[in-house]
Amino acid sequence: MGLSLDASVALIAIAPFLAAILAPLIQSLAGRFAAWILFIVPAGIFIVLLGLAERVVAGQTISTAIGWVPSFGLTLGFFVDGLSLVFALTISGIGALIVLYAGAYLRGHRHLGRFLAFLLAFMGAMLGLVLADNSLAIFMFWELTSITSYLLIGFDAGRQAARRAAIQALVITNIGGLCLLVAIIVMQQLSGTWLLSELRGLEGVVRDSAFYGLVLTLVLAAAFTKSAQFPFHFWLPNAMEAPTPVSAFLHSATMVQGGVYLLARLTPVLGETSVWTGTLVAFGSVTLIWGAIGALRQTDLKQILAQTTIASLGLLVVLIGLGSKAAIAAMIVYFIAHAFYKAGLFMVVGGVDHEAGTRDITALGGLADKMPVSFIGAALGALSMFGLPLTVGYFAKEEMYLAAFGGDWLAWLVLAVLILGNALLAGIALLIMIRPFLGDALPTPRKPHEAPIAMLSGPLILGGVAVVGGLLPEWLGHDVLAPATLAVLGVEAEPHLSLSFDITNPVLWLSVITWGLGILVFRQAHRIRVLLRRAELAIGWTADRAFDAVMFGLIRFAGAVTRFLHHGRLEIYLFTVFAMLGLALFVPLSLLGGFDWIVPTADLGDWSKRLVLPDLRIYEWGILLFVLVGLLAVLIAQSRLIAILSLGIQGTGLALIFLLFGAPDLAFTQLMVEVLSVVILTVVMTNLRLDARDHRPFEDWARDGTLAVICGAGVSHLLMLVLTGTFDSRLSDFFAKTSVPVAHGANIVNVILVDYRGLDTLGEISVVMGAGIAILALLRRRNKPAIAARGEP
Amino acid sequence: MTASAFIDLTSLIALIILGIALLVSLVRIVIGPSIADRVLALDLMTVIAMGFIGAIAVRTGLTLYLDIAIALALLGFLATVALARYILRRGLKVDAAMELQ
Amino acid sequence: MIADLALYIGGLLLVFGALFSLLAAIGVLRFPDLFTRLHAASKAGAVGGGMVLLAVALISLDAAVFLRALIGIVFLLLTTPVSAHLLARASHLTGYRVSESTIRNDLKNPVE
Amino acid sequence: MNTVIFRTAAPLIVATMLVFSLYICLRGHNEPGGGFIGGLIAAAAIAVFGMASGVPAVRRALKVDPLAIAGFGVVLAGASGLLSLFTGSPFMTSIWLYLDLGETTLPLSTPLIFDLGVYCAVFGTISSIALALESDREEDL
Amino acid sequence: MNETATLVADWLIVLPVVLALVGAAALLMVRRANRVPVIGALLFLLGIIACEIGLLIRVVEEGPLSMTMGKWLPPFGISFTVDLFSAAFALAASVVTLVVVVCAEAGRDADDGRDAFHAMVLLLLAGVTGAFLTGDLFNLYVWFEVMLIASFGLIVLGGNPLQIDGALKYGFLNFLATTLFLLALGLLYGLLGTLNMADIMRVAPGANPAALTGIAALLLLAFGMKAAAFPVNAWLPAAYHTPAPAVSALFAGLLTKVGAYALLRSLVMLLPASRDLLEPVLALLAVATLVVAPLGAIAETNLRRAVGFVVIGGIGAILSGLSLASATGIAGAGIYIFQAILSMTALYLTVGLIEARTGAMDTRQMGGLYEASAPLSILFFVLVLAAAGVPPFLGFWPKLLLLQAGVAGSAEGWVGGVLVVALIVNAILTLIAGTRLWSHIFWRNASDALPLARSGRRLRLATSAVGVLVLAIVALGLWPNPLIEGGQRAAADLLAPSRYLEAVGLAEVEQ
Amino acid sequence: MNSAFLVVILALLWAGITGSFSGLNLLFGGLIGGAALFILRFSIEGRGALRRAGKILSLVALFVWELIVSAVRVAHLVIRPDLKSVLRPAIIAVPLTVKSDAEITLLANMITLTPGTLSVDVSKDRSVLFVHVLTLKSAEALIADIANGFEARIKEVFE
Amino acid sequence: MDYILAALVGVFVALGVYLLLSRAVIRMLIGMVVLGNGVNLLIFTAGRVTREVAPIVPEGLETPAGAFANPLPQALILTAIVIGFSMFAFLLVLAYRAYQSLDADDTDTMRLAEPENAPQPPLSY
Ligand code: NA
Ligand code: NA
Repeated sequence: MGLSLDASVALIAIAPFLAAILAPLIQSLAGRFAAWILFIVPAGIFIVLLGLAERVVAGQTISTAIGWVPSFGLTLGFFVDGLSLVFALTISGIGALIVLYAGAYLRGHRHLGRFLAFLLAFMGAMLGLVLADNSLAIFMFWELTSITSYLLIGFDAGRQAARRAAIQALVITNIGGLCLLVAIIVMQQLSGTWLLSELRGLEGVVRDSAFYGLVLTLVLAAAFTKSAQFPFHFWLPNAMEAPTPVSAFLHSATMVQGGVYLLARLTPVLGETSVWTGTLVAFGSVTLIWGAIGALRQTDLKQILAQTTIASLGLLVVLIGLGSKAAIAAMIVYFIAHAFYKAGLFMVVGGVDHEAGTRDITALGGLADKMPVSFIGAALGALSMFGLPLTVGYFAKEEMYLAAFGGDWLAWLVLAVLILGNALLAGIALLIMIRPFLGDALPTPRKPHEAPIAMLSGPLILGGVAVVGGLLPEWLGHDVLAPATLAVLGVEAEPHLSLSFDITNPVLWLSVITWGLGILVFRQAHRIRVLLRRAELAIGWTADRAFDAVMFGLIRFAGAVTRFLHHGRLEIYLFTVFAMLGLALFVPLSLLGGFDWIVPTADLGDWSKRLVLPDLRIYEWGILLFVLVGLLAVLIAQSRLIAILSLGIQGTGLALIFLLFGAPDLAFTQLMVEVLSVVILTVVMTNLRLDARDHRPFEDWARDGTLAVICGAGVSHLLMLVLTGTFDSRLSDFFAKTSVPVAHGANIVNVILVDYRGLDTLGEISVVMGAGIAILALLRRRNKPAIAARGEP
Repeated sequence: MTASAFIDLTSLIALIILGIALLVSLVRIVIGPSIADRVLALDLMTVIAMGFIGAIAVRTGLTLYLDIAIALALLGFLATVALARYILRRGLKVDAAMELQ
Repeated sequence: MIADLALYIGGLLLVFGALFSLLAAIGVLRFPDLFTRLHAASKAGAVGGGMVLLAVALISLDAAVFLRALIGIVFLLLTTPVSAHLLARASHLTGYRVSESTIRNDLKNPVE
Repeated sequence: MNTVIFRTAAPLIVATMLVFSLYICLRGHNEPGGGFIGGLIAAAAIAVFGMASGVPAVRRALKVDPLAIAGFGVVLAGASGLLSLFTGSPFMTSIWLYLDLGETTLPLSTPLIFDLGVYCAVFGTISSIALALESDREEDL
Repeated sequence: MNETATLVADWLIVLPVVLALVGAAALLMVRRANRVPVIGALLFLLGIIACEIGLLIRVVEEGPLSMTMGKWLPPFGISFTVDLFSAAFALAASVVTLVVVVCAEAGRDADDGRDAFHAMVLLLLAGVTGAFLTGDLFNLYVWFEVMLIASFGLIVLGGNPLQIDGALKYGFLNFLATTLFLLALGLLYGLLGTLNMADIMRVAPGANPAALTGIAALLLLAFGMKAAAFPVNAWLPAAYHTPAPAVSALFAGLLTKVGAYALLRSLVMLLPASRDLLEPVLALLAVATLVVAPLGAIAETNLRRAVGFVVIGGIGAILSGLSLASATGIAGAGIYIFQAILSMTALYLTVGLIEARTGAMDTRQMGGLYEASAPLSILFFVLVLAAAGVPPFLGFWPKLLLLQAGVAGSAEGWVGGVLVVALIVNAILTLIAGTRLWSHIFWRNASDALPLARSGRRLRLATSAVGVLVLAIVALGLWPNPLIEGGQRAAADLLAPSRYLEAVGLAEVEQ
Repeated sequence: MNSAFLVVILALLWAGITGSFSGLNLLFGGLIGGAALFILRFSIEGRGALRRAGKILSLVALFVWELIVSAVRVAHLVIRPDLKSVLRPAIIAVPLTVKSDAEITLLANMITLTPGTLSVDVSKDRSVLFVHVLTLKSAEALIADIANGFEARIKEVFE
Repeated sequence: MDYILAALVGVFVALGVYLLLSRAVIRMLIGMVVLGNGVNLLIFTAGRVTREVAPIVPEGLETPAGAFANPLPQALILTAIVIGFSMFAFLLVLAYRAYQSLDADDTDTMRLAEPENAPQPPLSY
């Protein structure tokens, strides 16, 4: 291909998002051709990526980086190796088909443009996720896939089920995402790099650290939530609320594979330990069986597919956990096989739903006559899923049995689980292929006819590729599996896929057993379903319902907490503040020895001299008494006017104190303000009848009084503690020295106000002015209905 | 007795007398019984406080305190006017009854 | 010498002013009803306050201070009767009951 | 407060208060007082005036919206600080001019302008509040 | 006297505040003139923004700058001292104010002119800017009060009973907070004898550590109240939903951030030793705020109240940076303040637009906006994600820094690890709250009882103004490098304030 | 004419309180006084200028004397132990012959500040002044006292 | 002497706090004023008190003759008083309007913005 690397990066990184932004516009301009126009973007990306394939197959890794956030070492770039290329090709290839499919599926929908925008944005994010080397960038794309998925699941937002599924998916995957972020940060701090390629090279830096357990837990939490591993699997079936193109693209082929990709990517960093293998195999196995059984329980075709997706994801995790060359190769080939057949099957199911009006497998039959092309698509996919030779699915099964074959009893157990899982999936594949299409035709809500070409091209192409892949085992092994396995494990591996059936190979017989069991499952599907439904009723509890319980519990809890804390009662808010004040005044000081000075010691004995009766003059005592009487009168005042007058008294007393201790300006102002306060209070009181009495019951009285005394004593004490120190009078000395000669004012206080600290005064008069405006605003208009009033019912 | 000693003495006496006067008028403020009585006592109190400031001015020799005294008289008048209006509008009795409770 | 005289007079005025103020306060405490108390407050109070101001003026021996004190006194004389009148009137209008010892009351019916 | 005694005495009282307020404002730089107290006393005068003669009479007499006076005060104070921009010194650096007028020199300075600004701000605001409260009451009656 | 001549360019330090103050006063004078106030306000704001851009450029190039009023050498006069944080915050504040003024025009009647709305907005900005720029602790108190009184005026505009009730709680609690600040200030002055921040830094290490820490605790309480930290944040949910939406927006963007900034300045720069002693307390406050606040957002059915809790949650993030106090943590806290100024304002403005369209404030009565209005959907969605710290929106970057700091700090004690957990829990809860709101307001079908109002010309103007702001937020989120680098430099200056001391001119005294 | 007079008074007052009788200060005082009067321009009556300084002075002298007497008398009364029995309070309606606002106000204020009397209110038609008396001897004597004393002097001054 | 004032500060603060904790708005407002006065006295005391000598340079002198009261706290308090007064005036008028429009002066009954029977959050998606 002729594109330079940087141009390729730019195209892949920017084009999907640009297309997403423009999609609504294109839709409104081009109408039904919008999808065809937008198809160019993923198709182009696919071709560009194919152009890189040659070098990757040759064993190279292609990387480039454009600086983005240098302060984090965050780059916008590209790291293409076998693994990421497989994923990226799958994403863009299926993405292109999905865009076409969606255009037909939602034809005439007024928000088709919006839908395509989300879809393309998702694709961009997904490509970013698999192509980025910088772990922060991976996280960002990871989160972006969650967000776009949220918007897509909730696309049909009028229904509560869709909204619920969307929130559920987002919450679950976001929790995982945040775990991933913390893990990434820890890994960065352990290794000093954000780049996974470098991290993979730093053998053991994470694995041998004390944080390995933490990082592993966090990464697994991320991967398991994203890839719907048990017990986080329940969001995936619900995500089927999304329109079918979304299910086909996100919830089978791409997004849910993000966790698998992450685990594969981090295998060299975190893998190859017994914890890793044990955890992955255990969770994967349970997920595999759980998903497969879940699928058998369903009658809705989409739900069946969703549950099998869970099973397949479990299978992939088991394979990553096994971690051998064969297992990784099996993982890659199974990933490809699954992506192709599952996307195709989803598209077919969407077509059936679209044309027949139902997806209930028990209500469908004999559609092959009316929808022959759809049937071919379904058959291609289902046979690959069944694992028939000549399809990619066959090799997937072969490789995984090979990987698990032989070893200790645990390995045999894993093998048994794999066989059981594959058998169940094979049975379900037959179910999907045969039940709706063959047998007697059943009446359906709509009169079925063949789906449009745009909806058929996907299944056919994907099914075709599955078969082509199945016919070209050499190519598959050499050009796809080898580079991918190299990318994961960092060692050369050349899986030998072949179509030569060697009946001495036990693996072949394992396949045969799988098929046989699969046919058995298909035959007994109805009975199994009835049995499972009974069991479900008996248990009466699912993780899905638990989610509701947790969410509603959280909401109720939040409501209770909020109502408890924000009750609207000012006096309690104030009590809280003063309680904090009491704590602030006593706790730090008592911890730091702030009360020591009170205890007489040899070197701190000075205090007792200072506490003997101070040398106050008689009239000073009188003023103190005056102030105290005023304060007492304020406290016990039984009428509003006495309270006001008492307020004036204590203020006047304070002014006299200021006057006695050399602060005439202060006294002056205090007096004026005090009198004016009384005046304003009086004027206001003239207009209303307020009760100034204290209605507090005794308990409140005692409680508030105690707190008040604590606060008062605390402030007094802290002030005294401050007073024990010597005072630094630099500032005042400077003012005294310069007031007359430099500032030309004899009244130092006034000079401070208008010159040394004039800015304070400027602010102060602004406050005065502001008070004027505010009071005018209060008095000017009354009871003008505002929107706020309508808020409360 | 020198003039300044005399001034010292008289100002001290004046301060003490005025201090007592302040407290006496405080009693009327506290016991009421009607608002008007309290207001009247407060009005007197501002005048006494004015005298107090004057006495301090004499005692400290800072005659500029005089202005504070005058300003106090000015605003004291305003306060009395406002309180008189309060009485005019709110009456004496309701409040008096409340106080008896 | 004259300066000293002014100081002595000032000192005396100060004490007398203070005394008048105290007497005004006592009057306000002892008189039986609002109107009688107003007599004490307005007369003794004004004179007491005025005397102190005059004392300050005399002791300062400064024409500017003297004039200022005079302003203060004038203001006091201007406002004292007005506030007494306002208080008396407001009380009367809102139904103040005069002391039982009042021998004649031409203002029987409140104006409102 | 419709009483002839108060109404008639009020102008004298108010005039005295206004003159006194300005005096307090202007000599604050050397003795207790200053713009704030001056403005407060002036506003008190306006309040007395309002109580004696009613709010409409005061508004008519003032001509200017009192809040605008307050705004003017802040502008004046701010502008006095901005003047030092022209002397190449920081904000609020004082500038002193001594006008020689025969027997006396009249000191003009930015702090003086500043204090006048304070006076206006306080006067305007407090008057505005007083008048607003006063007229609010009248509506209630 | 400082005899060196002052560059005219130095006036950039003080001009934003002076222009805002004088502008407020001038607009008050002309408040009755038709349309003059709004045009005047816009002109003043543009002038202020121009000054602040110039100032920011100078600070980036030259480091912290200082101007001491009246040529009175520090610590004697009042200094304005600007570092990267203060310059950036001040700029952000005036930018959002400009947007708010434009948006407010959509919701104002002709007869609203006389209430001096624009004067109050400028006064608020003056207070906020002054608080950001000043280098003097008492002066900071004054600016707090300027801000407070302006907010009083704004919160009661309209005067309906709901507002009066909210304003009462807002008023008492906030005035109490500034009074406590004053209390602490008095004690600090008694202990150290100085008010200049740079001078305090020099003198504080020699003071009685117990008294100093007691004072620091008081400052923490006072500023914590201002910043709406748990458990003294009750005033915010009680009041933010009552005024006009534009006013709510202004409050959300500015008020709490100034409190948080003051915490940063006072505890980290001025009294670092006391901060170290108070670290467990700070961490506990941060954790509680982070966890409790989004619960409110989940529980609340009043949209603006719910968003108010989101604002509080952001304060928790800032507090966690304070309690980590590494360069990374401080940078995270600072950048969070910056982004919160922008995005919280935008969020509240969007909420205002939503209210205008739906005619309701109760989320239970809303619905259908996803169908009806793509612009509003985008604005709200982006802003909620920004608030929840989802990448690549602006809110992500400071959270990333904070998490980094937390992970790094977890090696030294329990604080780091606990904060990381709390930050994660906060992100999840905020996301749940945000998606619930989104679900109820946008996704759900419109209720028949309250049909959506048509979008008029003025509403569209307001939407575009918010759109421009959100575009800026998105752009900054996509290209955050200058912000992060600036934040890291500013944090370094805050932790090792030699450049700050040098700018004030008190550095050489130390040696 | 009246206003000009008041401006001069206020200017002198200004000079007095500022303590400088320089021409400039007087001018400034005049400006301030003028400004104050401008604010009060609607409230000052146009008629009844104070003309005869002598009469004013004698009125002032009378007033000051009466004031001091009054204060002493009240003071004496206050400290009497048999206060209750000495008091003979009464409110007397005193018919007014002066008519202008200024005259009524001046009279009422003077009555308040002088011995034993206190103006409570003026009737709505301004014909009666209600005076509170501390120790009433005879209502007629009181009415005559007021009419021949202050009221007559005030009329002279205002003629 | 300063210790007596420090104790007095405590009394002011305690009373202010106590009043602020009552439910009657007008008492709370008075509490706010008392608390503010206490804080002002605290600043005054913290700047160390001296008796009677005002920080005013006597005429004809360049600097104060002897010891003088610390002027800086005075200026600070002046600013604080003015600001406190402005806030007080606003809050008072606010209380007045609250009384008019909410018909209540008790914080217990002022719960419009945060109503007592606030709706429970809906348990839906
Ligand atoms: Na009197
Ligand atoms: Na002053």
